[in-house]
Amino acid sequence: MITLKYFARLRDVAGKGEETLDREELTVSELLDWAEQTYPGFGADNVQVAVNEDYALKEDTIRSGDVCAFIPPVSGG
Amino acid sequence: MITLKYFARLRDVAGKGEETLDREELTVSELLDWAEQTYPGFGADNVQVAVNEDYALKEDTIRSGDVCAFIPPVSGG
Amino acid sequence: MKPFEIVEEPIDVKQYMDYVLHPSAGAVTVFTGNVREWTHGVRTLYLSYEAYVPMAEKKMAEIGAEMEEKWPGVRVAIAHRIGELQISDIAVVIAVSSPHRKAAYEANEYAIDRIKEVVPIWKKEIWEDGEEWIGAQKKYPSKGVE
Amino acid sequence: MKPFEIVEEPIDVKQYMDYVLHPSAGAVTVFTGNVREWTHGVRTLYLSYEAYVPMAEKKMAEIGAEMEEKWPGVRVAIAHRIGELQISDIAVVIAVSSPHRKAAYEANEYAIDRIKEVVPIWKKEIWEDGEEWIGAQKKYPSKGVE
Repeated sequence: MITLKYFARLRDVAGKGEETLDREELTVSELLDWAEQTYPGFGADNVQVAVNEDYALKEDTIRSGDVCAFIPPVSGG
Repeated sequence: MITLKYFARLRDVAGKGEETLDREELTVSELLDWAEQTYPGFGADNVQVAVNEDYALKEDTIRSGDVCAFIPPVSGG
Repeated sequence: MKPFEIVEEPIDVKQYMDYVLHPSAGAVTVFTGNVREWTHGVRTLYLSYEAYVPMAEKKMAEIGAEMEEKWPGVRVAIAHRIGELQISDIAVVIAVSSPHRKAAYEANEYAIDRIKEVVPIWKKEIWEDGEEWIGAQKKYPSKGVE
Repeated sequence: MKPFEIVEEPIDVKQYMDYVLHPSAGAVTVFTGNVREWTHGVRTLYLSYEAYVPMAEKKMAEIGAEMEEKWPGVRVAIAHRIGELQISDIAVVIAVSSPHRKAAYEANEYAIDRIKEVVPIWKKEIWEDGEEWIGAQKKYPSKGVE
């Protein structure tokens, strides 16, 4: 089970702030593909993924128990 | 009558903060020479003169009624 | 008060300045980012900020560590407010102390640049005729703005 | 409170920040110069500042006018304290607001550089074993300092 978090524009697109995904293991790249297919207009090309609160690379592996956040372009400050 | 003001190190050297000089007219350069002769250790080479609250040039003329300040190197901030 | 924090209440600048001050500090610089009413002729009514709070605080602390490495002797505090902010409210405060002033200016500007790059915080602008989440991407054109 | 002033009481930073803030300001930078205890291994007990008050306030206002010309849209306030200051006390505060942050940083740093050049204010350092008026000139070697 992987926890997924959605923020800002992506929260609007997904219609939720958090959900769980019942997978044992997948790559960041595969997670982004899943999100793009699940939520029309997700715009995965411009989304980074944080795994357990650190930015992850596309080829990194996500495992059950991890907390993943979809990070659209930040605009703090 | 010209008013003279002394600050910081120059106040210590002159032993006063203010005095008047009974002259009708003199240049900034002449005023600095006068101070150098009057107060040993004045160090006029490193002193600027402000006339009526603006920095003056060596060749500027000071007239009776003016307020002159001897400005040693500033060290605010 | 924590030196790197996301807050929901109005930001009191003084406590961050006091935090970074110490007897060897000769200079303190503070930056505040404030909600601006007019941007390119468009009037903002208010802003709404959202953060991934634990990661945002972690990233701000990392920026602080980067600063202490680049400018030895600096001490840093950063806070960002989330929720609804009105015109002139402070969204972010960065306080930096240093023995000398040059590092205090440089490190402070470095901090805001890095915050805008890596800290997971998002701003939504609310205008009279619409609203939009702001981000670097331009795939989603502004609503109601020329 | 005047936007360019010499004061004898402790400096309250907030009132200068509030003065420069307005609805088009998206960034505020503040610099404070604080009394530092240790300089090159020598311990300062306290400082004493003196100013040619009317001229100092006039020169600070001129610096503010220079800033507004160089960085259109900035708003500026500067205060310098005189008298005896203890360790960590604020000697000078510079508050600058601007629509955007780059000008706020640049203008602020310009201000402190100019203050140190032209504003008739003098600092006397008091150490355990002596005291000296500080200035750019090096004709008068430090007392009690290596």
